[in-house]
Amino acid sequence: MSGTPSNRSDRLWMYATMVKSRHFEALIKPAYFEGKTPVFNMAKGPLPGEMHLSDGQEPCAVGVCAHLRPGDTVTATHRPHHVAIAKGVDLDAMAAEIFGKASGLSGGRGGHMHLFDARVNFACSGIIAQGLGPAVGAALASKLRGEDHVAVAFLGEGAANQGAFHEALNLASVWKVPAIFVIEDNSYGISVAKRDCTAVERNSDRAAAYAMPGHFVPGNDADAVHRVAGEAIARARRGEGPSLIEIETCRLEGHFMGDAEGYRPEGEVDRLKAEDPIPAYRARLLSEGFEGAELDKAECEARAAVDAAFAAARAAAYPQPEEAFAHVFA
Amino acid sequence: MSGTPSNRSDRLWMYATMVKSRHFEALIKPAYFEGKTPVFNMAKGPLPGEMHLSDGQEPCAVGVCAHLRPGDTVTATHRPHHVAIAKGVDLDAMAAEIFGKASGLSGGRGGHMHLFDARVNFACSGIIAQGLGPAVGAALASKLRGEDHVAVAFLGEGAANQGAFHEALNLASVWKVPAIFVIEDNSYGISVAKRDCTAVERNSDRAAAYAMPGHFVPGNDADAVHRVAGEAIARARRGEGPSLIEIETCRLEGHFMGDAEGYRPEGEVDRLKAEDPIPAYRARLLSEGFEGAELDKAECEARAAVDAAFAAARAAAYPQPEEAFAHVFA
Amino acid sequence: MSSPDAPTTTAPARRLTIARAISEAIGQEMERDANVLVMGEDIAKLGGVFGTTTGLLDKFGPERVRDTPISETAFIGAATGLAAAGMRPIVELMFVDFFGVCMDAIYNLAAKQCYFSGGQVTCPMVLMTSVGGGYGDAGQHSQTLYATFGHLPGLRVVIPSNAHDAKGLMLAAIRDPNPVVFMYHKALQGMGWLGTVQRSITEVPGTDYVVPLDKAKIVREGSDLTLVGLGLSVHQALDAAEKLAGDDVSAEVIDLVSIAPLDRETVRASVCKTGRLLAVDDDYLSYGVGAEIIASVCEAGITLRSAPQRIAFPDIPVPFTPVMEHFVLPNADKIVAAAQHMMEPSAND
Amino acid sequence: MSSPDAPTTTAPARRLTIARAISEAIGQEMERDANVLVMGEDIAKLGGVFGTTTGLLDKFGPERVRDTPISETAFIGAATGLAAAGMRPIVELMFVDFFGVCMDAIYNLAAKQCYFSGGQVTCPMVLMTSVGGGYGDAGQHSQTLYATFGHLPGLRVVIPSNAHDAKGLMLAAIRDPNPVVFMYHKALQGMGWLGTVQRSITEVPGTDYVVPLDKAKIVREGSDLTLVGLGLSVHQALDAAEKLAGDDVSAEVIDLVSIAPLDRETVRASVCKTGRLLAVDDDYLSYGVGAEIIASVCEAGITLRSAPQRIAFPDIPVPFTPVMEHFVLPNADKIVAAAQHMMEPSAND
Ligand SMILES: Cc1ncc(C[n+]2csc(CCOP(=O)(O)OP(=O)(O)O)c2C)c(N)n1
Ligand SMILES: Cc1ncc(C[n+]2csc(CCOP(=O)(O)OP(=O)(O)O)c2C)c(N)n1
Ligand SMILES: [Mg+2]
Ligand SMILES: [Mg+2]
Repeated sequence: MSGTPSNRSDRLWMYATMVKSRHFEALIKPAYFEGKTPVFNMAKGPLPGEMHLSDGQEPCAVGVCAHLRPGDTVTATHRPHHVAIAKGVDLDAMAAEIFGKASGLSGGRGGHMHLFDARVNFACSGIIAQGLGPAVGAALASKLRGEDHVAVAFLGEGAANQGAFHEALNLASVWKVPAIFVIEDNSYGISVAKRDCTAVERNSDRAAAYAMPGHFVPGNDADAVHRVAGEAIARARRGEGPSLIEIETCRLEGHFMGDAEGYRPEGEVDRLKAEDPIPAYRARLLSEGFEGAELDKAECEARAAVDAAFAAARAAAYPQPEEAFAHVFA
Repeated sequence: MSGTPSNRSDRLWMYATMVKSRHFEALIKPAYFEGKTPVFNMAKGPLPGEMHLSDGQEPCAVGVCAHLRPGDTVTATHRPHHVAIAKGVDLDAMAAEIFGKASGLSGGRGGHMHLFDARVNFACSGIIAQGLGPAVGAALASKLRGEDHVAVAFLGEGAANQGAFHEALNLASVWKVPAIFVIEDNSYGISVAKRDCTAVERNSDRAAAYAMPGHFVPGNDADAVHRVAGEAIARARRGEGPSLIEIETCRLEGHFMGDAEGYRPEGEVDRLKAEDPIPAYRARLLSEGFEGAELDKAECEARAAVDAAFAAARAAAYPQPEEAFAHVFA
Repeated sequence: MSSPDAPTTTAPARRLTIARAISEAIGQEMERDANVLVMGEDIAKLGGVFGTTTGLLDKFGPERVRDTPISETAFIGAATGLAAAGMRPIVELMFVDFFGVCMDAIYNLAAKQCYFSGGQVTCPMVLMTSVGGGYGDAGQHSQTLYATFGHLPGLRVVIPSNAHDAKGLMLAAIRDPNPVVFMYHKALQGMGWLGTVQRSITEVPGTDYVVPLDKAKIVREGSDLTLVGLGLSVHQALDAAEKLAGDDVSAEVIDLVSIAPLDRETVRASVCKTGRLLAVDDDYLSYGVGAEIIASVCEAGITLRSAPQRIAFPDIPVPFTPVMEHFVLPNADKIVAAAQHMMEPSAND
Repeated sequence: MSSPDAPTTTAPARRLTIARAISEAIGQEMERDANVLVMGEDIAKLGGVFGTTTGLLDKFGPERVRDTPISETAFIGAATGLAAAGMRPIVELMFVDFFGVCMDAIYNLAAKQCYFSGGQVTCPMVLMTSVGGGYGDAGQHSQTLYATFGHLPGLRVVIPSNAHDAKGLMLAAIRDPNPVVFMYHKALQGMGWLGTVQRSITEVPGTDYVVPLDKAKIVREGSDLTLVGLGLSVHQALDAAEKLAGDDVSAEVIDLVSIAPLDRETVRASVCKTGRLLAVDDDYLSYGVGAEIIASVCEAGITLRSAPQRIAFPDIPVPFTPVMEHFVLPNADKIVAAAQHMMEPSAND
């Protein structure tokens, strides 16, 4: 997460962070179903409400966030865990927030779709494409202050058909602010396939409509994302304006937990799982000279941090109910 | 206004219709200032409220509408007169509506920004880019019914930065409906110059973001518009999907009447008036073999129709005040 | 009030969820009227996130059952264009919370098309949308926003409290020549993955019938106090009335069914009889449904035996954590407590 | 309540329009606080369609005074990002009627940023917007939508009735750490091209001062009847009170100033004294401001001498033609008639 990292340390960090994110969600899965038996009811258990997992999309988060500093802003989506973790959101407070505890990032007011960590300028939201305008604003603040912070807005490929996408990209370009728009193309918006709702094959081609560079990153590959995002972010830091990146990725789970996924062609998930980017990345790192032991160590630390965060979150106290009335206004 | 007109009759019609529209607005001008003396107050006089004139933009309206039939739909903007007239909206009822009379298209409920004539499927509205979605819907209705009606949405170049533009064009393309989006680029959205708010030079280039043909028509030239629109509309009628057209035009008046136009570079209006498309078109027609007498006759008839409409509108009765409560619901 | 040209069906009444009732109504009307079509996010292949369109794609095909891009402004705008052209579109806004991205198409376009055109162009469309919280979905997926929609002219706004009404209201809504906002409450919807108030699952005739879009219903008679609710709060009021009966308080319960138009007469007549009014809803309190109910009664000069009261969601965003959310949500106990307070002699003027 | 670090200025009070008062407030605050910037359509070169930013571009340059594309969602969203980053953006939504294209950024983003973040991230922004009709601008340019904004939590909503308050409220709004919706009424704005109620043009100190964002004002004392208004309707109520005085009816007039928070105490205290309540506003009637005022008084159990009444814009789109528009708009005569009716012995319980 440093500004000009050596590629080796970034790669190790990316691997460990992908593992951390995956492990975070691995712990969410059973916890989410706790208390929802015998009849599944989203309202029940320690993790009520919708739960959107990012399994499979970790390369997008780490490839981009490897270039970011705490002073850079990230706005993420309803599917935020991997990005939040990669951006350095406090893991303990994040887990606690998702469990609705007083020690959560927002004292339990926001939950999984509204993770905010001001320390690292991270926010996310549940409305499609809502984070794009705020990213333009954060980028403008940086520019007006003569800083070299950038702002990155993550969005899904489905969100690229929302009006806010158009407006924000145009505005970012007209004002030449250091914003980067990162589309995680996981092929689906809930059940609707990209090809059934998007007029173009690649949203990166839409960058031309805003006179900004558009990059397509195939292969769900952290290194490829790292390269492309690095260029776009460096360009933004130099004051040369915004970029659009579309990353080919995949969602290994349902849209939210409990999704029956009937809209998927048969065998799709199996195929996707066979191409899981995390083991593939481990294999590549090993083949390119990393030691198994160092990967194991990084992996182990990552898991341990997550385990600790979950244990603490579970043990933490719920807020007082009356706390509902706090922080409506500053 | 026939389906496959001879070019000669279309050109005569386009000329006469441009004259009609210009004359319509020529009569509006003094009427608008009536009763607003000695101190100008928009609320007063026979024509209260905002008044957006289209002087200079007539080629856009006639070049497109020459290809349209009553069954085709047009949605226009806050600057609707030229398009309404070209689409064949009832001139008497339109004038009466603008004067707020009972015999107006909507009995005085809508006024200048809300002209509706169901007979020819014309509507307009005061919200930027609001007509685009409805045009997609009208086009879809035509497609579902196996008809060859098209729908044309007019918008300003400023409107092309509104989210609704993006959503509607994408939807039209995904559903391959017979919709044509026509941007009248008059260089300004109120006081804001296109170059100060639009990331690309030509909005027609944005068509690529929706995998549809994009056409740029320079020169504020009715014949050129006629040619390009003819292709796009014929394509749509054949079921080959939507198109985007941007027409270079100019606004000879202020954004609305009373606009001090301090945002214009000095001499701009004079320059634009020197290139007024109507006299230029007349000159071309004459040079290409039209008789002065036939142009005069068409012009004369056009003016007479407008004069009659205005006279009738002025003489018409106001609605009963209680009529305000009618037609909220069907 | 069943339609004359309805297909004669002898399908018996079955117990259905509101979700099933809605999808049945839409399907029956699509069979009857070729102009009806459905559009929205995840309404085709998935059958609607809240089950409102289950089975329709298979039956009617992708031309009439259309998944849309995540482009609410465009597809709701398109619905007004379809409606203007004589079609009868039903569009789904997945959560009412998303109204902010597309309200212009709803309130400035659909709602005013008839008026602006002086009646030339109507707008027969249904906008169906899910409302309500209580399941930990936080502040952008748990709102009801009843008053937001009720406040803006040109829209009819209905909220079914049970499956029988849901079907009849949906059939009425599709046939109405005006835009109808059809709000279904997630706590009543009967989805497998969400708890459901069992009383909302009712016998639903297989036949064609309509429930009027503009009439409130007295769902329990009483003499001491009128409880006014809609959607979920009708059930909370019924539960409260049951408990109050144990204390010898006889509560009348009104299901508003519609908030636009608001059936003020039914409410006023009831309060004339009982002399006490407690309005309950789960929308935000200020400028909300309860205020309108209280004002409608008080401006009519009805003599009250105690000050009218309201229970609503407080003026705060919906918090995620259940300990907070359930603390602030209306429920039967809060209704009972407020009602008992209103029955105390000191509460009476 | 002037700010300690305000530049000491000895500028005397002058009579200003609300437009001038607003632009002066913004300019002074931009001088005082480098974090303040203004964005919106036509607010730079043109100085704001309603004069709210006149002269600011020349003084502060294009970095801090930004014309935007017609992209309300993007620039209001950007304002929340700027605010989160510690800037103090002021954005203009040219007409409140346009809220439908950008309400998500306002009510789901700006209004909830503080809450969702548990107070970590504030949202110090001002959204200023013009409201009101009466000048023939028809149904998409004449609405007020007060209750629409008042209903949704997380926003402060103020409406000045005169230039003095406009300046003080704007200074308070910019300094407030929360999103403030600042609604200015076109009939009070003092634009050269629109008629203006002269009473809204007042002495305005050149100095730095704030008017509290949460306090209603009694602008005329009286004993028989309380007239509650905001923005334009304050002036109509004052005109009505003057006429009523001629009939020996002593009307107290309250200027709400803010509808969120709503200063219920001031209203209740007045009605306790007068025993009669007539609420007046020019927003749509149902689920409107008047309903909230009436409910707030009645639920408090205040003894009334006649049924509380409200005058508002009826539940119809705003018609274009003046004969219709002026027929349905509230005005002083309607207030007088309603007040007189309330004073009749038969109106009293
Ligand atoms: C404005 C809005 N419309 C609809 C939704 C409902 N919704 C939530 S996630 C989603 C799909 C998003 O797809 P995509 O952008 O591709 O992101 P992904 O879920 O694939 O990560 C939809 C439609 C929403 N939250 N906001
Ligand atoms: C959503 C919305 N935002 C802003 C406005 C105010 N407005 C009316 S016309 C206009 C400029 C439109 O520019 P353009 O689209 O180029 O059309 P033109 O006026 O040049 O014909 C603006 C900003 C509006 N009516 N609707
Ligand atoms: Mg996706
Ligand atoms: Mg323009």
